[in-house]
Amino acid sequence: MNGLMTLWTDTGIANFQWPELIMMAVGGLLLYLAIVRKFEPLLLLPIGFGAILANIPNAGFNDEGGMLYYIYHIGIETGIFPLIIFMGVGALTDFGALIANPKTLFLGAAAQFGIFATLFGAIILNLVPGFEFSLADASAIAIIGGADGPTAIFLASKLAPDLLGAIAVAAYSYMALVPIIQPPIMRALTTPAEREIKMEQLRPVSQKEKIIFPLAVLFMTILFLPAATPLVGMFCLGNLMRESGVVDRLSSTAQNELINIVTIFLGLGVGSKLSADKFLNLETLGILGLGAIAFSIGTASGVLMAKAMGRFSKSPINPLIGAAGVSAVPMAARVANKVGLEANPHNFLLMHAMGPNVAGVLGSAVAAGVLLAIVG
Amino acid sequence: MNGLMTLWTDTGIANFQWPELIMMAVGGLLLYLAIVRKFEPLLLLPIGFGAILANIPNAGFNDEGGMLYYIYHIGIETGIFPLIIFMGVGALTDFGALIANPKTLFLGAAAQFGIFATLFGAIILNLVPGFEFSLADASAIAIIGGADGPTAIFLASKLAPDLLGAIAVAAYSYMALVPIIQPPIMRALTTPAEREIKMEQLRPVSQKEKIIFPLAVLFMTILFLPAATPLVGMFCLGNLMRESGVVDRLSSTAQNELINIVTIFLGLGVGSKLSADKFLNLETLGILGLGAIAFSIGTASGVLMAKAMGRFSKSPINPLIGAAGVSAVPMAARVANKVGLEANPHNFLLMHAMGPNVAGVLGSAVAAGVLLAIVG
Amino acid sequence: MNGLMTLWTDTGIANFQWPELIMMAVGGLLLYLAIVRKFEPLLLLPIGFGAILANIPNAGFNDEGGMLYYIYHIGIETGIFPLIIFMGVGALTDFGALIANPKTLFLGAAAQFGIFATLFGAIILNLVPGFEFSLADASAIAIIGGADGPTAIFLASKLAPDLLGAIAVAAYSYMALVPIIQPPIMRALTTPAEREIKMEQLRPVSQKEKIIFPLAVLFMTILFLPAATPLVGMFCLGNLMRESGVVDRLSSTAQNELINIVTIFLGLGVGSKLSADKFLNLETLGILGLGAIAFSIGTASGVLMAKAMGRFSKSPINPLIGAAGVSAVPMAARVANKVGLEANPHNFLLMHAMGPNVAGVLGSAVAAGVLLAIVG
Amino acid sequence: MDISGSLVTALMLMGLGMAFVFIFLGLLFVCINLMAKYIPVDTPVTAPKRKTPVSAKTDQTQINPQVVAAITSAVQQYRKAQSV
Amino acid sequence: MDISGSLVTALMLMGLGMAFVFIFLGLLFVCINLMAKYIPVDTPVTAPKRKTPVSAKTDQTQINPQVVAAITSAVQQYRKAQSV
Amino acid sequence: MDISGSLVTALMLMGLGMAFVFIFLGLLFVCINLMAKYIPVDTPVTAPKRKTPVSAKTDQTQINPQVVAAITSAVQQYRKAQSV
Ligand code: NA
Ligand code: NA
Ligand code: NA
Repeated sequence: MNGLMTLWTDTGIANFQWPELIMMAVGGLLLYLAIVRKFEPLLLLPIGFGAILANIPNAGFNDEGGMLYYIYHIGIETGIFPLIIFMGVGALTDFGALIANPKTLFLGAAAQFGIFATLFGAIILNLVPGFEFSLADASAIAIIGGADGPTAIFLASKLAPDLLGAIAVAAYSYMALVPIIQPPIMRALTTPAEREIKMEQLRPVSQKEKIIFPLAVLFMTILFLPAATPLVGMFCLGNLMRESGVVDRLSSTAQNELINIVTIFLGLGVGSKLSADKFLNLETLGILGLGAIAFSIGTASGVLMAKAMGRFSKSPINPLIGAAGVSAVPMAARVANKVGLEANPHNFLLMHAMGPNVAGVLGSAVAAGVLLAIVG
Repeated sequence: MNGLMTLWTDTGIANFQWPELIMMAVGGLLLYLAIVRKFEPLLLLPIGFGAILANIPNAGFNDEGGMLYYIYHIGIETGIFPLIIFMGVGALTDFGALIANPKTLFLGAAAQFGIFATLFGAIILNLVPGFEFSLADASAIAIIGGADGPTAIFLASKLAPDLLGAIAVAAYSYMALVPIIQPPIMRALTTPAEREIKMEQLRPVSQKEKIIFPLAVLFMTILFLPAATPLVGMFCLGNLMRESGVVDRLSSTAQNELINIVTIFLGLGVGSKLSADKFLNLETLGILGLGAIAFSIGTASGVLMAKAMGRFSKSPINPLIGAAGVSAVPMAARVANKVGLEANPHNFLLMHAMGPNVAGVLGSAVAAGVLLAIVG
Repeated sequence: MNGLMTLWTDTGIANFQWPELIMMAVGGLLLYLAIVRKFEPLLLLPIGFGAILANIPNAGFNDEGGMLYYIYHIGIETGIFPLIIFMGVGALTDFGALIANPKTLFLGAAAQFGIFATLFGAIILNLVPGFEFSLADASAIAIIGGADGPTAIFLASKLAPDLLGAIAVAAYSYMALVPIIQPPIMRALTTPAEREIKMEQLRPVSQKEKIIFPLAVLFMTILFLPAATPLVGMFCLGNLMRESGVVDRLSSTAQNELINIVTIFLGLGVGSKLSADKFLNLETLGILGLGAIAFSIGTASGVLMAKAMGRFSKSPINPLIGAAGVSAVPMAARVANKVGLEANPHNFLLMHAMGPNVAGVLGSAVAAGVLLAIVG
Repeated sequence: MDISGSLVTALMLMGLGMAFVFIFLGLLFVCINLMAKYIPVDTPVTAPKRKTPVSAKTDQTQINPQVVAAITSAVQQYRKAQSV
Repeated sequence: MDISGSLVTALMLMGLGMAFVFIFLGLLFVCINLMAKYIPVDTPVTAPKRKTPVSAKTDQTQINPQVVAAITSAVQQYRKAQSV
Repeated sequence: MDISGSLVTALMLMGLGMAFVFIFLGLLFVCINLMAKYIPVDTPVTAPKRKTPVSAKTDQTQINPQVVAAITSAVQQYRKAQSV
């Protein structure tokens, strides 16, 4: 009967406590969003599953020797997993549209205002009793506005590991919500006439330009912002492998098997940070609120910048593509295309929106570098 | 001439001792079984090769800094490799046949009697002078009856690492021998009329059921047996990735590249435990004998359970499918099908046998959890 | 303004020093060779990129916690990465041509004279003031003559880690330069009549022979040279997986995804050793010079051996295939074929040159084992 | 622990373990039956359609009968035309 | 640090950060324009041609219209022939 | 160690190393010849048939001539039909 007692005292039933139950429900919610709503399932499914595993009483996934313990400390604390993912994203990214229309770089820059405004907002939130975000916390939260998963996870793992779970969940959730968050803002800030603007066809881009581009980005990061070189460097390595055309088998592996393997473990590792004591507090609510604000401000900044640039530009600029500057590749570009089609069913903005879209990736990596250099 | 002496004193010839030679021969035998006899070659080939490497005098594969040392301590001692394999197996498993005919769960349960009877047998064997199996040893040996490689390796790495090599070799060897071990038992326990029984066609299973199933399994494991959540959790993660349909690239990677990579290293790591001092002793003979008993009892229990259920069931049950409850996926199901075809050349039992077959995987994972919780 | 100062004092501009700038230029040169000149791009591209990253001031890639730090210490210092690559190379190698014409083994043996002559040369170079190669250094440098990347990296990581960067760069650069280095030597040592010699068609080789071959190689390494078993063992494992035909999915993964993943990280890790203090010194010049000598002597030895063997052989031997004995698979075999076609446009030597080519891989692994056993 | 003690423990483990396995899989049996009862089968998924890595191939196989027939006939026509 | 101090720092970070982002991407703008000016476009690469892993599929897709038409017609002919 | 000592060691290594390489590969030569003598060649394996990852592609390539011819002719017929 001793054994029976051991089994019983071991069961989840005998050990459940409310906080863990709630966190498992949060994990279940993430699975629901991933599977039924198809919200960024590649990450939210493993994150949700990891959250459930991490909160099982007596299972010890997060204890030394547990599987999630190894995944987190080996892959996320070191920054290795987000960097490998970023290399894969680089290998998946085509900078052609940006090189053909480099003005869109400024749209990608403007949209980063979402990050820095949110940083300010997070500090202001400290006025509310119960919130105590340090500057490092505020920076890690603000990067949600960059709408880039690996960048957010990398920065959070360096500046505010305790908030990593909430930040990653907020980042991926809002990236999935881009089709809901962005259109009202885009419509509010533009006139129908502006939304109908047709843009000139993009010039062809030579392979040489595409090869030199990642090297130029790396070179400038080295010159001006060494703190961003892990992120930007791995991204440029991936893109160089893609564009150079001489290491196709490496590029293909980086885009497929390698990024897939790491995605599974990155998701589980992020999920392991969704423990009750880190997640079930006021700060998480603050993070979710600030994240929504960050996306909204970023969208608005991009659109307004596009309107301003349209005034002075020789070639016409449809302000909707400014919204794609937050990145959330390629969702935000598709949203710009869709809202554009509502105004004019013959106006395809997708390729034009890819420019600010990929510029936004660079922009938020640069912003992350600035935050790492000053706050880190 | 100094150098010549160094070379000579280094050679295998000058350092061979009988135990290591014998273990290399064992490795060679495993290679023969894998390549010529096609016995579970995916694992026995790397295990055999690892056994040879591990026993080379002066090569130091198992010493600190040696390759097998790293593989074993990083991947097997931590349990990471068997868990990743189990995730891949989950992604490869279709629970459709089980969901369509849930009664077969009881066949998968009954076949686990092979495990627990063998546990008892291992303790009895202590009466023979020379055997001294602790309860942990006996549990790790008994799990061979689960006919599931990753489960056996995981449990042995936790409860009896010294016996890991012999246990893994026995488990995979007997899994390969299923077509030889099972049919006589199946024929002895059934009448020709019983073997001819035709079963009803399986109902179609909706995707929703297939998605909810792994979550239900996980949920129940959390409630009743947290000790089994590493195994069951990773298995369910793999199956959820497969069935959810939203992360096809992750599921595909888990089923192919990731499981392949880990299989190579798992095999080498298991082979590294086939060292002379751990393998060349009476206990190994005991393990091999107990393993054969475990498979036989499991097979018999499954068949008898199927006969008993057939008495009370409205829809007919062919008792042969009970033998598939030991798992050894999909070999045991194929054996059931083959023995059935001998009795009636128009009676295809394969799909019906897949139900108890995959139920057996869950059954032995649950049994492993019970053993871990009480003995571990 | 504090933040501005932080940013500024952090920039590359404010911290550049000449040595690091030069090393980044070296990295850029390697990228140029890889991308524009297509010199062994699979390795020189990541090596070049790694060299740039490693020399960024204030980025800390090589410091504890930096990405290259982890890659180097986990994958290269342990020898794991070159061994995995060697397993993949084994899975990619077809020994058919060698088994069909085993005499070519002696060509692969003769070409290793490049290694040992260079070892002697490196010690002689100590007579020049400024050079101080230890015997271990000299051995690691000499292995460049083996024309095998993974072997060179493995040996250098064990015997002379400080020289690893220069040695790997020299090895891969000269392997890419084989079409430039070898033909003049081959022409100088042969008469047009010799270059026109037609060889007999190769006999068909059975699968059994191909399966036994890697096992025989392993067996002899165990008997005579245990120090070479890590290299030879992994190579034979890969080849056995290929030829056994029973583990096709493992073989395919070893040849593709696994070798690709490891190649990316191996390249980055090697690049991380291209730091200014280790590379910008007289020794590097010595290594580059000795490497060129090693390739030339190896080529000459192979050709001369082939000429000598041709005198006594019943079946005719074209001396050009001796040059392929340095390995540099499959480049050197292609060069032999090309130079042969110049002499006789109907004489295809490619298959015949594959024999010495793969023999050269075994030859230099054996040579590496001898050096490890005596010097290591 | 003496052997008889171990034997008792092993017997206890046998009973407890088999009971647990049956209870666990029995509850799963209940779960599946509840699912079958309450989940509408409006979208019956025929097994081979959704399996990811297989699907690409399977789909091609499914096209096969038609395509093979088409190509076979085309080849035959082509050959006939050539042999004329 | 008191809140007002933090707020000042945050404001400073906002200005500095946005300035830096704009300067950085602005210099990249200059770079790209220089590239466009000095790199001859003699070999314009049409996007879908070089992408490695995609290429295999894309190429197939590019053949598709013709092949599909061909196979469709062949299938139709075959069926017609059979239904006769 | 003084240079002349090193030189002697290096020379010794050269002789020993080359001897070892030749002996090793020479024994392998003997092994292969024994294999050739005693292993029946009843099942000669034509090289390209078994190579796993390549096979898939090779097989497709092998089908190609026929298929390509078939499809080409079908396309031509289709085009002719359309241009009418
Ligand atoms: Na962004
Ligand atoms: Na089982
Ligand atoms: Na070589």
